[in-house]
Amino acid sequence: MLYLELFLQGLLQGSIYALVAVGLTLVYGLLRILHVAHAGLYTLGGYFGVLVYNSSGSLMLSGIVATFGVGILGVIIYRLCYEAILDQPPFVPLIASIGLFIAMEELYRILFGSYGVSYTNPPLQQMLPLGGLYLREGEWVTILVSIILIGGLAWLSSRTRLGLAWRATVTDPQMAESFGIDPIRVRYFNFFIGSALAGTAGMIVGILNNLVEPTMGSVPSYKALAIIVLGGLGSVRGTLVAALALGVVESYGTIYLGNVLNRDAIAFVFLILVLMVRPQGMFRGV
Amino acid sequence: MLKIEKLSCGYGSLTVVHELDLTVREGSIHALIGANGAGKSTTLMTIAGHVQVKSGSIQISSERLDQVPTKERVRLGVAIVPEGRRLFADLSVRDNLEVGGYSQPKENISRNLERVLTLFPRLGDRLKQESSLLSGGEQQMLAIGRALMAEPRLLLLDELSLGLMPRMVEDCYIALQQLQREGMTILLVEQNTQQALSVADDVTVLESGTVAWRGTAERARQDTSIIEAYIGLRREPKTD
Amino acid sequence: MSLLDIRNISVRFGGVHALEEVSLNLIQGEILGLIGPNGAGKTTMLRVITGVVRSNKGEIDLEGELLNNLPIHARVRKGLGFAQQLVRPFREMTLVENVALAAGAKQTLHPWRSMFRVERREALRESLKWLAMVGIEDAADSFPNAVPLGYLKRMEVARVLALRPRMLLLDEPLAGLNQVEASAFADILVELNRQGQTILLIEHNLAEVRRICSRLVVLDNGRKLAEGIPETVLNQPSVLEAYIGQGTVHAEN
Amino acid sequence: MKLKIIISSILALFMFFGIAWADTVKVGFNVPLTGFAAADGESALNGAKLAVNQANANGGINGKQIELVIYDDQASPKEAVPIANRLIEKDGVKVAVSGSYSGSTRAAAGVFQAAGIPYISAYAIHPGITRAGKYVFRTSFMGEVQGRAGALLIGQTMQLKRVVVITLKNDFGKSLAAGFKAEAANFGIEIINEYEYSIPDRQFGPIVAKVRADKPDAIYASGYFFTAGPLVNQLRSGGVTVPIIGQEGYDSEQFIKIAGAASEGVIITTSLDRDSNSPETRSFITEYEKLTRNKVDMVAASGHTALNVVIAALRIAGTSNPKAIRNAIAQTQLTAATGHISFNALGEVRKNVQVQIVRNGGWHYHSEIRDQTLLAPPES
Amino acid sequence: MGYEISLLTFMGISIIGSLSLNLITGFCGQVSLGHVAFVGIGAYTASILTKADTPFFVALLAGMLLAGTFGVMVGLASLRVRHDFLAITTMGVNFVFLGVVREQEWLGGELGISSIPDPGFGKLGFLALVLGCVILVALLSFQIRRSWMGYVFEAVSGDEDTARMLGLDASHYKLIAFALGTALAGLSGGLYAHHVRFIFPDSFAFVESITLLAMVVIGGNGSILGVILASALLSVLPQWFQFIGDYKLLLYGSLLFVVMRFSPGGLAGLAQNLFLKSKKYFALKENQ
Repeated sequence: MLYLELFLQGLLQGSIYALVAVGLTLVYGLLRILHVAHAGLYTLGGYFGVLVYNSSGSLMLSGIVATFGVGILGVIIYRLCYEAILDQPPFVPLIASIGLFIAMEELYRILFGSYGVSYTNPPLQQMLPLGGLYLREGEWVTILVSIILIGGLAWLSSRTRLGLAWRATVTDPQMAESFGIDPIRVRYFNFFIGSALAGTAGMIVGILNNLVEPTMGSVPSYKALAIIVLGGLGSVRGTLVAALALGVVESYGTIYLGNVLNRDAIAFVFLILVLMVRPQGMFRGV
Repeated sequence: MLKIEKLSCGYGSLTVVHELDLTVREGSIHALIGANGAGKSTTLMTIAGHVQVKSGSIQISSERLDQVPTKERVRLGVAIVPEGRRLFADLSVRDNLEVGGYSQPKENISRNLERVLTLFPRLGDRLKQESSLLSGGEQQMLAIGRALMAEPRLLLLDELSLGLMPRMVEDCYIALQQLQREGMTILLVEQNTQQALSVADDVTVLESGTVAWRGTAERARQDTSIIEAYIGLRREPKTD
Repeated sequence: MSLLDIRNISVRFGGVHALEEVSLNLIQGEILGLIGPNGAGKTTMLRVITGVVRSNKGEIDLEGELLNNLPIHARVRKGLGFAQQLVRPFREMTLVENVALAAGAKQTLHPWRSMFRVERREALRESLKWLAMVGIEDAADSFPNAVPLGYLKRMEVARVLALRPRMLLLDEPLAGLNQVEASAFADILVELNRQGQTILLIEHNLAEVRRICSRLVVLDNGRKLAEGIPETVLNQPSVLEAYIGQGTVHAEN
Repeated sequence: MKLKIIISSILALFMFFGIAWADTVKVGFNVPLTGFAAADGESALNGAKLAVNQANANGGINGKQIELVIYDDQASPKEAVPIANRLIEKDGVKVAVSGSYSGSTRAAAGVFQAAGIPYISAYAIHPGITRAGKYVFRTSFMGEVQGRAGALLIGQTMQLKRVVVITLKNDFGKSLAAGFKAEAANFGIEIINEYEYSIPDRQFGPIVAKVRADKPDAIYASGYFFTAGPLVNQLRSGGVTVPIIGQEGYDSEQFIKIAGAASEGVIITTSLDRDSNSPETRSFITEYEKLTRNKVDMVAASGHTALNVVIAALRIAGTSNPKAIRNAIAQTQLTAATGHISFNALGEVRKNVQVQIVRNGGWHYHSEIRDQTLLAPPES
Repeated sequence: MGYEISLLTFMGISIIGSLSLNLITGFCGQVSLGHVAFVGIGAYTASILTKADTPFFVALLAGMLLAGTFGVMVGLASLRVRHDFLAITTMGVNFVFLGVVREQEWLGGELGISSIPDPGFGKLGFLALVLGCVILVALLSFQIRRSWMGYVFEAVSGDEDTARMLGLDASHYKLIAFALGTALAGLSGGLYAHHVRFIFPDSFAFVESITLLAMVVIGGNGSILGVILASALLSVLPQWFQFIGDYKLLLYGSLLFVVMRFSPGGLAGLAQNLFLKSKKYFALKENQ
């Protein structure tokens, strides 16, 4: 039972990683930018969630604001920050992104205070044991939301016109354009979806921890980079697998490896090992 | 149908095609041949909107194509089958075809799909397969099919026979002739000269980015030495 | 006398045979043309010789020494000079600096020692000479982005020449040049050859190939199709067919 | 030549910003106001400011007003060293307080010691700090001391025996755990398992699952309010109902906000007794809340206490001689907001440990640990 | 003077750190996001040795040696992975370094190493030593750049494959860049440890790597003077920004972003652009 529970906890953590990392991999797949500031959007999702909930009391409304608000902001960031430096060597957008991330964290601190913000009336905190598994409502919701969102993303990309346009543009932007697909719109869409996923993840984590801090994004920021590399930069499927696998490994690692290796180092040990064997990551393709 | 006047184009500071004049008659198959690096593919990609026009004009049915953004050219009836096919490798055969029909209203798609599958029945069995898993010939068929999904009036074909088994090439060419009979205009870049001449109505030979010879395919077929000269197999080119 | 002897090279990518049992040799002092239609395996052959691609089978023999397991730079040090099809100049360096990097091969042979070698004037002087030889000394101090393709192609050759290679391996040096430029360039190759440079030339421009090569090897579909002096080879029916088409003429149907 | 110009212009700039006011008694204060430790920095600074305001209202030091010279050190040793130098030279402070974390405090301590300027650490717990030398003091408990208090609390006061230890992997958590484990056996405690987490962790699902399986009598968990809040919340909602014992890192209203209902019944060892009747503590609590509109926390109380020690020493010394001030600090006998304080030979504080419990959404008195032999900090 | 001395000392240590990274990233084109790990290796090695009564300079040298050795190992990785993958691998190296150090009790674990012996030169003497090292490292940088080694680095940075085609042993040169760069990082680490006389894992956190890289790119990747200027500025920026108080890091982050967004060539690029523009302007005038 314990092993199963640890596994489930790992999947839980992994699904949050997945929500963040999928957005990052979408951005990388299309534009080859390592978008560190993505984690800043994740934190913003947390803030939107808690601030809207505390003032309105509606979980639905705060969810919508966290998802769509962050999504739109992601598009704006792309437009203002990245569009002009796409053809620079890769470290230029990377460092710009890191600078942006530091600035975002500080901006949150100045705007929302350094102590962090908690839900005045924390939602979804009740325990809901199901079949001997002890998870909070919030944790069940997390799993559910991840499945819905990632399933939705899969549906969107495989069953809709927009998704088709997106997949075509990722593989060959020039040819996609030849058949009438607007690559600029696809980029906006891409940033919107990726950022919205991060915003949702941020809000979920805000609820689970009942705490949204300015530095909330610091862990996912770099770990998500490791995940998308493990998944084979740009591969959504690979990213999902890598995120879930990492969640599970960390879950067991926390209990059984705690005094050998830091939890946050586990991802990178794996990363280095995998890259030495397979310099292109575990998976290729979309 | 397609009228190119004094077109110069190229990449960055490099001009590959110089002052090219080219007219493709409505409903004809026009072959563009010449040695490697003569500017054939560049011309095609310029028409499709992927290479920068430096001067001159491209008109399609008296509309200035070169002033239309790339993504909208397909709506004016231009579709390309590029060199190396450039399929969307991770997408299924069906999805590739659907991208081809992206510019079309929904109701046309199933009709066009049917048309493509009639033309290339082999694709029908493979609709769900990833396109990268197809054989070379099937990939070429898919590339043509993808372009047909856009209901083009002008089909641009680049190096159709490259790397294909003769049998497959033949199948593709038979399909082209079928398309021509249905009224399509085709501009063809081909290094398999004989093959191209066998189906073309008109021929333009490019050399170093300019027109070296132009005439009917009929003439070129009667005297293969014309073409051979231009790709260097004969010592003295016959003058026209 | 055979300088480079290539025996039974086979290369497979996935399941595709890019080259199958191809042998060819390069004789001291000749210009050997390696021709064939697109996709025949010419560039793959060149890549096998450079070491970018490893062959599945076969030997590359430089005067009795097997090169198969040497990395690229070591093959170059042995006297193989490569000019690539797509010109790849160092964009941050002027043309003469591009060439001087190669001209200073002696200075860069031992990486650690190169830290203490500063003198570049000699190499630059020599490089100017090479640039003059290919006729672009006027652009010596220009950056690659500021000169036309023809210049870059010639710079590429000058850069290889600066290595003072025992043989020159050129991949489509004439592609992208207009007829006048191409002729001029071919003349440079002839001149080099006259001075004793052995050259392996991969080229599509058959007119020039016919004009300057002393011998031709024709590849088609990864196999050797023909070999011999240009006039004979280019009139061979199988070669004509390879170039013009498989004789499947539909003209009259 | 260029370099000279650069250097001299840089120097000029520093001097410009280093202009000093006369006629006040200056106390240096390095504190993290930006970056990851900014929250604690803010509390510490408010506590310190309050102490200064109170003292100034009471006539300052022999009629001179006290001025707090504040620099942001981002909790980074790299920033702290120049700041220490700047405080000593540019600002000419004769005594300084650290409102910062261990890294920066430890680094600055060396500078102050070398300059012979007394320096008090308000709440940094690194054991090496006071070992920098005789001029360095600490008004908060060392990690080990508090860990030992935790063992007494669980094993003796609460009579719980089977304990799971959850340790925050940093200097704070590690030294707490060391102190706790050293004394555990003496109080009949059996440590059935130990887990570690690092400071950015907020999700403890795996640990919770394992702890539930361990079925302990009590949990001794180190952390700060921002890690302990989620931890306690997740333990409780994960079905773990046994007592949770924490330490001063929890000691903030923020902890109760984050953990919500789950915080009820959590017990901690700390420095501040909110239910204390001592006038020093009462006035601190009311005035702090008036000043900041925030509830008091341990860090604020520590900042306040450290400043009060300095102020008291300045009054006793009556001079600006650092050596005299140092000796006055060493002799301190003071009742501060955190209780009665004196220092041992190493400069470590001697005071009672307060035990607080969360009841009805607030921190309240639980008990007090007075065992001075157990609580004796190291003398060297 | 102590304040200025300590600031200048830090400035010098930063300059050594960023120049060492500049060798790898600026000269040889291999982006490293984990450079501070090697600073850390140097710092830990030197500290442990001086605490065990090893003479200061021997300890410093040993720190360089060990950092360089690990550097070569990462350099070997760079032969296998390139570009973005290399950047993230080196980032991983930083995290793994921290993860390992945090768990090693003999390295002080979370508590780090305190009471590192004073090398005994006095503040001014130590500053002189640091500045001496800065000058040496700068001279070495200049020497490398003007030598054939720098020439090859430039080629490898521009187009590794073509460099090989010119008979240049790109792998060997890359390893040298890593070896030199990381050994000098070790030097800056050893100096840092004996200046602050206290080190712990957080001193070598990932953000410090970013700071180093920021110094290199803001200075203008590869430009020695630019990098020196940028690291001098950035290392004292937090001190200068004291008066901006709350907005310090915000400004710092924004600065990083703005420089990359609007002048990807960094300060050197900016200067060069201005220079080129003025040159063009004058050329135009001449032609008229």
